Amino acid sequence: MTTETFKTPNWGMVVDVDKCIGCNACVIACQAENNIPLNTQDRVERGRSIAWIRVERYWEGNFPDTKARFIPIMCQHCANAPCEPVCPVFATYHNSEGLNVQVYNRCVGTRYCANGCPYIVRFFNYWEPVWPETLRNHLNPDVTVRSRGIMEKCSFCVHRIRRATRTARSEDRVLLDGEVQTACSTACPTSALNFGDFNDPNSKVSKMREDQRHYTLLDQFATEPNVIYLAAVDTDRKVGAGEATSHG
Amino acid sequence: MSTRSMLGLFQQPEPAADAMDGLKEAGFELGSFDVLTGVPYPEGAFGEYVPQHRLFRFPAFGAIIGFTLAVFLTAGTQLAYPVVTGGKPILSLFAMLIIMYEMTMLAAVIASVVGIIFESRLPNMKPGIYDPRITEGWIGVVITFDDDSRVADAEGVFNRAGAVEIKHAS
Amino acid sequence: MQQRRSLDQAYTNRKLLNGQLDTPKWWAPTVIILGIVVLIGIGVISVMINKGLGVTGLSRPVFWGLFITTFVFWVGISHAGIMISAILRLTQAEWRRPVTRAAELLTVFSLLTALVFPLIHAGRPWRIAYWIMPYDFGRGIYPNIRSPLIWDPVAIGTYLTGSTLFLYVALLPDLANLRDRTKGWRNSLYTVLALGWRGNPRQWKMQTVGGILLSALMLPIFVSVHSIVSWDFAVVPAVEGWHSTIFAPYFVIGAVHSGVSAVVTMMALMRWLWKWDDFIRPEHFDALARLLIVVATGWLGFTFLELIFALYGQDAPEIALREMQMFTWPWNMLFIIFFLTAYLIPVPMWLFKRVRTNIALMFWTSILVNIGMWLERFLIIVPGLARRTPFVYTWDSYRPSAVEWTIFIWSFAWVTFLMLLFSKFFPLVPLFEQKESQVFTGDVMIGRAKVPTILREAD
Amino acid sequence: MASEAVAAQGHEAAHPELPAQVEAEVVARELVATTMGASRRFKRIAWTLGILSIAGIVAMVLKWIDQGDDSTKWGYVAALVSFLLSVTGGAPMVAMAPVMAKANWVRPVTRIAAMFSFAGVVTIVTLIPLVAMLPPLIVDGTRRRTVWFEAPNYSPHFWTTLSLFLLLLTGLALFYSAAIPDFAAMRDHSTGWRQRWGKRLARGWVGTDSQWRTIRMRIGMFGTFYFLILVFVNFLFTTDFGQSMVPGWRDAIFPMYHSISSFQAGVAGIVIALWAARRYMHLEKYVHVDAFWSLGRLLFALTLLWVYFFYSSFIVFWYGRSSTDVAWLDLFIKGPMMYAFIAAVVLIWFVPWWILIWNKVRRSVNGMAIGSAVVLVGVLIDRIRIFVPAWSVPPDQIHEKWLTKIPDTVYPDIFDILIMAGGISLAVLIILLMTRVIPVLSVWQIQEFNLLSKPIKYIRGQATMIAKPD
Repeated sequence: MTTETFKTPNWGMVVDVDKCIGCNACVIACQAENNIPLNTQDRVERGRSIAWIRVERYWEGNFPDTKARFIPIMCQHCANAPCEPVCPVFATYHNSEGLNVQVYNRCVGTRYCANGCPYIVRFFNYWEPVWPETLRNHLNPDVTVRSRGIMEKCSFCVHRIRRATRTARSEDRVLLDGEVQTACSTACPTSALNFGDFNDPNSKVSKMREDQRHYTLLDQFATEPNVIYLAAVDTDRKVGAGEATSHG
Repeated sequence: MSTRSMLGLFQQPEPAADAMDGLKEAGFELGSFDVLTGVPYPEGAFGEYVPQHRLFRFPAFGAIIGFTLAVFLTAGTQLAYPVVTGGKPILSLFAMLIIMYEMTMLAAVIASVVGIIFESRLPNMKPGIYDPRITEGWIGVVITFDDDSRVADAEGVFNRAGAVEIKHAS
Repeated sequence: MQQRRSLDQAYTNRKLLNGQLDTPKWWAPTVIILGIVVLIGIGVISVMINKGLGVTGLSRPVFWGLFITTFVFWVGISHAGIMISAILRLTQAEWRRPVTRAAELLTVFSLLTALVFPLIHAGRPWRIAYWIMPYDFGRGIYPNIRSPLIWDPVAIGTYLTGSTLFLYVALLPDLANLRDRTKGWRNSLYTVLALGWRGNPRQWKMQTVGGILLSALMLPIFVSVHSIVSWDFAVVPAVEGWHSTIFAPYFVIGAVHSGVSAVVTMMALMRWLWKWDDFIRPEHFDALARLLIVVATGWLGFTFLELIFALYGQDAPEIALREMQMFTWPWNMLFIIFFLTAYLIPVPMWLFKRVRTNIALMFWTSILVNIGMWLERFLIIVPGLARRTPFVYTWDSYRPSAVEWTIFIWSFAWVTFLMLLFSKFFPLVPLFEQKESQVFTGDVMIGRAKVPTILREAD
Repeated sequence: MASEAVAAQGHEAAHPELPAQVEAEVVARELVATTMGASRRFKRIAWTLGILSIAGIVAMVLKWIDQGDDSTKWGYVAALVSFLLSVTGGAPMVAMAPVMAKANWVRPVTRIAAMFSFAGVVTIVTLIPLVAMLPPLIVDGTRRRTVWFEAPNYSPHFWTTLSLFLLLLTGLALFYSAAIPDFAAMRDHSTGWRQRWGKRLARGWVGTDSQWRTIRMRIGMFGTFYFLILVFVNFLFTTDFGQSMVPGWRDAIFPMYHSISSFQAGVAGIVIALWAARRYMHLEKYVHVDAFWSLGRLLFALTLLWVYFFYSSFIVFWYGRSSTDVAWLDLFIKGPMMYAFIAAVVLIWFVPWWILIWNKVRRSVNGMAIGSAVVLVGVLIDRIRIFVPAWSVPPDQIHEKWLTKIPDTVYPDIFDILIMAGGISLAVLIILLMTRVIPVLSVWQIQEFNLLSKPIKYIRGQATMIAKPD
């Protein structure tokens, strides 16, 4: 094997805001894939709901000619993640593949990382997760069930990445572009969410990020996210780059 | 050999000081007698010898130890298992400085407390002849003899200075 | 200044050792009641650890709430000790003498209390060992010293150890005094603790020189501790209200403000409970209040700077946050109370000597200050998190749950409990300093005027 | 106990460490005598300084003609203003604080410290071109980021100048109200124009009880004013002439940082002045080593405070690392002035810290002088490393959210060097000339010092008895 074949990837996502129709399929897919406890009414009311990916809805313009804008938000896997250095126990760190990794069994739950994250995409398990009897057997065996008292967040479906890499290795070949797909990106009907390797110049995402519409969220924090957004075309204004509009 | 000691008790500082002078005149060497008070009087108030001390070496020494420890601890723990967090360098000096600073100060404080205890010649579980009234404002002049021949002179000095009470111990 | 009053040493002993030698009647019942409260608090804590942090009012994005506020509050209180005993010792202020030990005690016990909060506040408190200590040789992975949450335990540990040792060293002569006054097992206890102190010139010299040395060493630690606590917040750029360079000195001076006020509260209590009118006198309150006026005004200046430079950037989120902090219910109500209690009511009152020398008024004003300073920390931490941020649909207010309030109350009971327990075995007012001031202060006739004097050793 | 001892042996043989008590009348005569005449060395120094200062003023005019249109070239003048403000503004404050705390050691220092406020004139002179250079609040239609949120245009220009004038006036008032008894002393012990002026300025001072009470009240009052105004000036100057020039520079601690190092520079200035007075005017009898000792401890404390204030802003920027933070680091730390920054840290903190930590040095006159000189140089370099990059940011970037293009290092041209030399020497010259007008040590303060602190014999030991009247 030459080093060429196994060069470490830099996983990332390109979100085409223009294509997002706000169907929330990604949210459900993520929920099912990653053993996320059900967001019961009480949890939502207490502001303790957990959704690794969420679709934010903004209204633009005034009635009657209002437009709904959707933007999916998940962990941005920042290269300069503000959440990482503040963790006293290395429970979250940056791995060689550009992922912002959460190590569940090191986490002691200081919740400092959550304060550090400007995108508010980190979630704390205030209670032990429970599922109704009918759902018990639907849990994904590849994904840890997080106990209470620890943080969790989008992992770019790291278990899928691992599995795909393993198969590729065993078949003694390089990972193909698009071979690894996250739950959300597979579920997205309009392929607004695209997952891939930014280190591979020919990958789909690498090409997409060259698009002139590209921008990153909250660039005043200089976090260098691995999630690139492509602005909606029919307006010159990027949907909330920094400034959020009226929240409905 | 049996060194015996004697304690003269005075109610006021003045006579105690007289007693000290008397002992000096009587030719007892400075180390052999000492004054016990319940209050810190200004230095040399009784014409006693001014105690020499090396207290300030302790914190300096401690600081050096603490700093070295801190350097090894901070650098070592980071290098032992280098984990990248938020694009910060593995050895982030400006975070390490804080820990180094604290550990330096901690070691300095501990060392100087040790120094204080040591320099005041404590702990001393056989303090020798003593009287509880000293902590009630009386002043004691304690003197130790190598040979019993001179006990009388010292006693004379104490009486002349107006000792309220004289205690003996061997 | 210190009116000189000649007090016989035997009398001083009798009065100031009454806590140990003839304990007042109220002592036992008070301690028992407090003990019950403490036990209840501990029970609630264990329930919370057992059930999980769901029982608190915390949510997302308000991940930190009353516990962290109270932690900062107690660390702030702990700054009383070194402020009084170190700074005033170095500036040779005579009036510090009766309060030094009580202040240092407050430092030690409030730090012990403060330490509890981050630990029980963690999601899995039973696993904090590898957060605090680099012990994990098996895996070879150690705490992340880049995290401010590592700086905290180090700093607080240093401060705690330092002040405890400082306390003990300054206790030696009084332990000897107790040894001379007691019989039986207590006598042997004090004999061991006093290390055979006799009070010869060498030991006294070490007391004075060592006191100054330790003060000089503790002072930088004292400053660093609250600065580091403030950096927990200041280094987080994501929270607008937190990312300010002024936080370190701002927190420190605020801590001094609340700490010294706490000392005033405690002095009043000591004077009333142990009847120490001869030793804790109006002029001490007067001097402390003068100090407080300066400190509080300095603190106000820092508050002003903090606010001005928050708005200086004129960024939308920052302004929105301040708007919420000051003008939106319920924060605006808290803000008004905070400002009234922390500055507007007490400080103008202290300007009058009649108030400064009136112990009851000083007692209540000092309590007001601490209410205000607690609210200050609350208003920094919680609105900062509960603010409205882009791309989040949950930004909600935060209402502490009953559990949190119980643990909050427990912390006060706990500190008082420890204080009273200590007062049973050790004198709260340093006797030898009291006597020393008798030696070192006097009067001299300049012309016809009787002027108080201070002796300075010729160094 | 003590009182008996004191009453018994109040006036005993002098203590070895404290000089013999000098009769009040002798103090007055000798100190007033120091103002008379001028040695040849004095004249030579004065002339050199005068020439330098004139050269500086000429250079400033030429620079104005040459580069009057380009504000990026005026960083060094801004640094000079900041430096002069620090020294001349800080010194009187340093002297005032202990006076209000009834510290005894400070009495010989107060006069020389108050003299510094005369040199404040230079600050204002050098400020004039700067005010002209300062961009208006509203640059091409939009407001730039300042603390003057809705204030009318040109408010910073107006208020900063005004507050500096106020500072000068308060300083002079402080000086004068403490000087009246000395003018009386000159009236009594001096000759010629000094006596005439002394008579005029003493305003019929005879030292009645009420006169003393008013003077103490005035000193307290002006001292408090002075402190408040000083903090205010520091705040205005650092924000309007520093932070608001750089987009995205938001450093809440910076005014405090500036004040602290200004106190530091003030103490250093006082120490050097005191050292010179002691050395060349032979005042060893009045300027005890104790004064240096206490100033040394103060300077040491301020040195540590400086590094604390610096670090508490630095760690926030270094750790936070948002775009504005990174811009700050690139501009002021590892940017165009990196070497100046390192030099400043070494000279303001490391060297003085390492020198002054030794009690031997703090108790030695020359050691203190050296330490203070180092600090002064350090503060000057620190001002340069802050204000030169700040001013070198081109005005067209003023509306950006944060600095995107870091400017290159600006080196001083001949004008800058001349201006800085001239400004500093003018300040020194003014203080030198003041010593010819009024005793460099306050006569009545020295007398009070001798009255209130007596070396006494306590039982068998030595001690100093310090009276603390309310």
